[in-house]
Amino acid sequence: MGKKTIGIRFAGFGGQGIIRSGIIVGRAVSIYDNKFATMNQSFGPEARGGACSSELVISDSKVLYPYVTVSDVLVVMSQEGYDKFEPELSEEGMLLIDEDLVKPKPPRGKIKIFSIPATKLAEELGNRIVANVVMLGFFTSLTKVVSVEAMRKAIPESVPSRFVELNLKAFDCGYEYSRKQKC
Amino acid sequence: MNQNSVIVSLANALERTGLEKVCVVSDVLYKKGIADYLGVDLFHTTRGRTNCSYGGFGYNRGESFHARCAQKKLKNAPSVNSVFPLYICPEQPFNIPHLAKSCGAVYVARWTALHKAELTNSIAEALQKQGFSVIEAISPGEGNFAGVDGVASDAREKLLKFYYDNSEIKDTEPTENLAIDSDKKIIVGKFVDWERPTFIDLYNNQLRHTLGNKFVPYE
Amino acid sequence: MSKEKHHPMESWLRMDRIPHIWCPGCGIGTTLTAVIAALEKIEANPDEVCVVSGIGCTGRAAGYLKFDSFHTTHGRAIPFATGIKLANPKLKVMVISGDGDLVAIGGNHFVHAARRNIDLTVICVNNFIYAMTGGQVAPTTPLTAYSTTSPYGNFEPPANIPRLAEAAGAVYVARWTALHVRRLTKSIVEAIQKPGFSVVEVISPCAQYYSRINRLGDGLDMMKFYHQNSLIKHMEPTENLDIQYQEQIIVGKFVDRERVPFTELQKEGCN
Amino acid sequence: MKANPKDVFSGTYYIDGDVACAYGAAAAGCKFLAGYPITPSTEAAEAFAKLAPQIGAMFIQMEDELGSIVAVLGASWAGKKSMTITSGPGFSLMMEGIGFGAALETPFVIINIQRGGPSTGVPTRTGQADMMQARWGSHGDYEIIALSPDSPQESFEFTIKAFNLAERYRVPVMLMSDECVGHMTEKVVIPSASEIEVEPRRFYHGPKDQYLPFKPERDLVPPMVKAGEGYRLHLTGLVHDENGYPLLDCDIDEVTQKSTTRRLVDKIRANADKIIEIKEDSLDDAEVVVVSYGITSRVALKGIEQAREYGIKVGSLRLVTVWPFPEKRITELAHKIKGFVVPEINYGQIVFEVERCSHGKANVVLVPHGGAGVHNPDDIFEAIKQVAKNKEKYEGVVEYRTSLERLIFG
Amino acid sequence: MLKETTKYWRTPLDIDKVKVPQGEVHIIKDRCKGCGFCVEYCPNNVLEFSDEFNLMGYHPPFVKNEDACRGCGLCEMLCPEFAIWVTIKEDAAKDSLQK
Repeated sequence: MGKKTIGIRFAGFGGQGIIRSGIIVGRAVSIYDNKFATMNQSFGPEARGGACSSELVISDSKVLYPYVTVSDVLVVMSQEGYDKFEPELSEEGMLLIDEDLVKPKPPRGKIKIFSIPATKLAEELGNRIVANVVMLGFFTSLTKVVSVEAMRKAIPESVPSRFVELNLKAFDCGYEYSRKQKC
Repeated sequence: MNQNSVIVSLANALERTGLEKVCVVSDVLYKKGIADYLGVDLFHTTRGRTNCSYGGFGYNRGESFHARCAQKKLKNAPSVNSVFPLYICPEQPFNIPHLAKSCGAVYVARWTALHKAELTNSIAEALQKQGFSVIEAISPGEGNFAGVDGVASDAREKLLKFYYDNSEIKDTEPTENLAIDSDKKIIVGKFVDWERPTFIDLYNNQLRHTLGNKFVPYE
Repeated sequence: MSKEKHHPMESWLRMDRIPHIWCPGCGIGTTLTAVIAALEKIEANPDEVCVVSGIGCTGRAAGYLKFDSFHTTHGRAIPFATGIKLANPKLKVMVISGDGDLVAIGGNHFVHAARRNIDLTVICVNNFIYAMTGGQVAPTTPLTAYSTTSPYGNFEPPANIPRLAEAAGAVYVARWTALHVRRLTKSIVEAIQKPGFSVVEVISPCAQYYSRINRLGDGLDMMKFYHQNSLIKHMEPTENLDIQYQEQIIVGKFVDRERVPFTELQKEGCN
Repeated sequence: MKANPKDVFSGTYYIDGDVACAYGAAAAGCKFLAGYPITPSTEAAEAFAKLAPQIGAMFIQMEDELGSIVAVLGASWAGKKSMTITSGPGFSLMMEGIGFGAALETPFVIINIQRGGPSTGVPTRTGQADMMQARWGSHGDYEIIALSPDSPQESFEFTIKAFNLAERYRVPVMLMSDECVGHMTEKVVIPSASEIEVEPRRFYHGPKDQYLPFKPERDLVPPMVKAGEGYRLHLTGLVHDENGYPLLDCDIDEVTQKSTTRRLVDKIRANADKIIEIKEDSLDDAEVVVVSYGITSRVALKGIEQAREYGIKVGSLRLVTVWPFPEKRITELAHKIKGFVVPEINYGQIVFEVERCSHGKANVVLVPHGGAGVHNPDDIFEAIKQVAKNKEKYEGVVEYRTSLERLIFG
Repeated sequence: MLKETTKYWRTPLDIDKVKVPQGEVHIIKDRCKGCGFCVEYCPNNVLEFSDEFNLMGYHPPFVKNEDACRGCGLCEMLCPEFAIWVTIKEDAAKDSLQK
């Protein structure tokens, strides 16, 4: 990805850790990779179950416009999120989905689709709440917008201390999954 | 003169307790002048926002503050001075002592402006009490209510006489029986006097418990 | 499975807005089924029922019930309902709102409507927390419980809603948990039929904030807790109804008395 | 005076604008916050609730915003630097306390994370439509100071600035942030205490018996004492004299002479030059000037960049302090330029101030936005183009129709 | 389950008049948020969680033990989502007590 400004959107239900995903990547990029990253969130009034998304703008200089209008990467963990945000994905963008929760249409333009059973893998790890971090491992390996080292530093700062180990395991699980699938 | 008698009681009580750091906060309405005449730190707030107060029956607006304040038990000794209407009104009046007790006040008393010594005594006790205390001082509403209600409008004295004839001291009366009704005697007395940790005690205890030596007490 | 795919309560609901916004394991939806069941039981004419709610999770209830329903500003459900009732006393006016809305910002209105004995049915869903804004301490949060604004444990003694209602003059006061759906329905029926200010408190699980922050499991775990720890004690004096953190909850009907409602007194006053 | 190192949590953070406000308040020496949860400001209260017991401060969640604001006044008079934090509906409820606080010349800070309105509006989306309410919301004559940050870093810095102004001028200071900035998460660097300047309270030091609570010093601001120090002070929301005693009906003829009310306005107007802070960019040869504040000034930079690439001489004037308004500077510019472009997330508030101060010398174009989002920079660019090309003078404010509106309304 | 566990110490006199109702459970799967109230509190253990995800990503219940439903409607009352209800099968009401 040679572009100067990259727009990334995470979408799903409230409760899936969609906003935290944005925070983790943003923290990794802006504190440990020394670039600029502005994270914004949009959510309904409900805490869980409602549509939820976070958007992250990454740039080499100060981010002026804080929202994503055309996303370069779309990470979705719900059908509703897919239906809502797929149209704003760039024709050359990447689409990352939880394959059990999202059934995508055939891709437009040069969009590349990558799928992972993130929620199922998280359930296998013992807690479905880390599905987002499984997704982030997958995301880091595929997009290369953030370094693995930065992510491994940012995750422990972004989750409750008793869940650090589980989250790092989830991250590795997602990271390894992409390599095993050779996608 | 009767508002004055309440102030005099307050002043006497202050003198008796020998407290030095006292703030009086009053609200708008009949009591507005009261805070102006005492030589202590005085705050005259907007209506119903007194909280730690010497207030008129600005209860209409201040209720949730009163309730929450009692619930939190701020370390204050407010006295509430009630000028209540006696005429036939579709609205049933509050039973202030009962409400105060139910909200958690640690000291609740009611006196009329006639019971000067008792009132002074109660104010002194309330000031020394840790926590939210309420004293209802029933005082004549000058011309307005008395006139409308057929109690001769010329006679504050008559109203005082009315208190004399129609009040009864009963400290042990359960607060639910203290509703004021124009055809019953007004029951006065000290109804509640018990101990409960104050808001600041609870705050300090809880945070010290959780934070240990990271806690910097609020001073 | 039959071909009919319509829930029997759908005619009472704004189905175009279902699914509602409440989280999985929340008890507000259950409270709504009890409200609807109560209205069905008394064969209420839906055209003559008004629902008023304030702000917060429970405040959204008005948005799902298919009556004339009003989602008012924070704390103001009771004065709005007072206006409706006094302008058209024939209407059955229900206030469905949360503990924060009714006894914190709306506390003033709550005690005054009770004092005046306005003929309203107030359903107060108490989940011990401000959930819509993300889990802040509420006037009902038990001592030592955690919330985002009591991050070191709550130190404010909580309000005892039945006691406050009783002291201010409510004529009917009951408390149930969201698990006691049948008894809750019965209480709502009685409350609606009672002339005057009636209050039904519903202890309801907040699975997302209260139980998560305090690590009490999910909504179902909260329901199991109610199952094991609620004790029915009708006519218990209201001063015994304080709720301690994770201790027994006394439920039942506590006040059922006669006082002349405001509108009747008003008529007398005019004569 | 430098900040107390115990109050400053130095370090590099990835936090949102709300949380940054809480860190800013702590660093400024705030020791009392009374608040009430309201989206999108709650995160600030939550963050301060966590910090408070570690810095000897108190956080209390009041029963509502009416209570919050008045508790803040009480705490301020008891000697603590105090603040509250809220959003639109709560801000409306606080108007009574703001007027009362202004009348008592109480230093305190209100942070308003603006959201869509009116009424309950759109809790989770942005807006800038409380700007006039901030200035005129409570009844009667008074002045306030308002600042508007555009990022979490500025939320931190401006909160400190707000406390400093409040203490210096004994006036309510409002930090008019908005949901976008409040919920925007970015890197925030909190410097060491030695790099943070804080304004101490203007305490009175003279003889006790000569203290007059409302007798001003040379800059029209009176020094302050706190309750419990033996001054036996009296304060009232009634019109009062230098003693703080209310002027009664019988004094009515003397009210204008004796009352301290006029000074509430004058102390800010007379010190406006010292208070006002604006950020200017390329104004020397500008034909078009974009006047903006808060998040909009940040988004506008993108539109300005586009316009410059297009070849238009466009400058930017950013209001750091929105109130008091930089009247002189706007008038000065109006004589030199073709027109002003004023983007704001409302249907026209500050633009009318710009119009008032340009005295018909320059065109004034409003780029409105109905809220729940920020401007599309293309719209700002188009509006700049329109002003640059236009040769005639308009009367009044001209409203630019955004591409979205053209799409909807044709 | 009623059929297996209930033993009466005497046969009710009106046994031939009372018919034990047979309920039928209806579930709108995609409305379910998986709270589990119905599964937990069904007095006859009629329901069980399914392994499938619904549209919202939850595991909705399914009817595991159809015959055991007596149509009490507790699941209907407890469901916060208006996703489950029961009807009584008039024709299929069984006289199971006699067996």
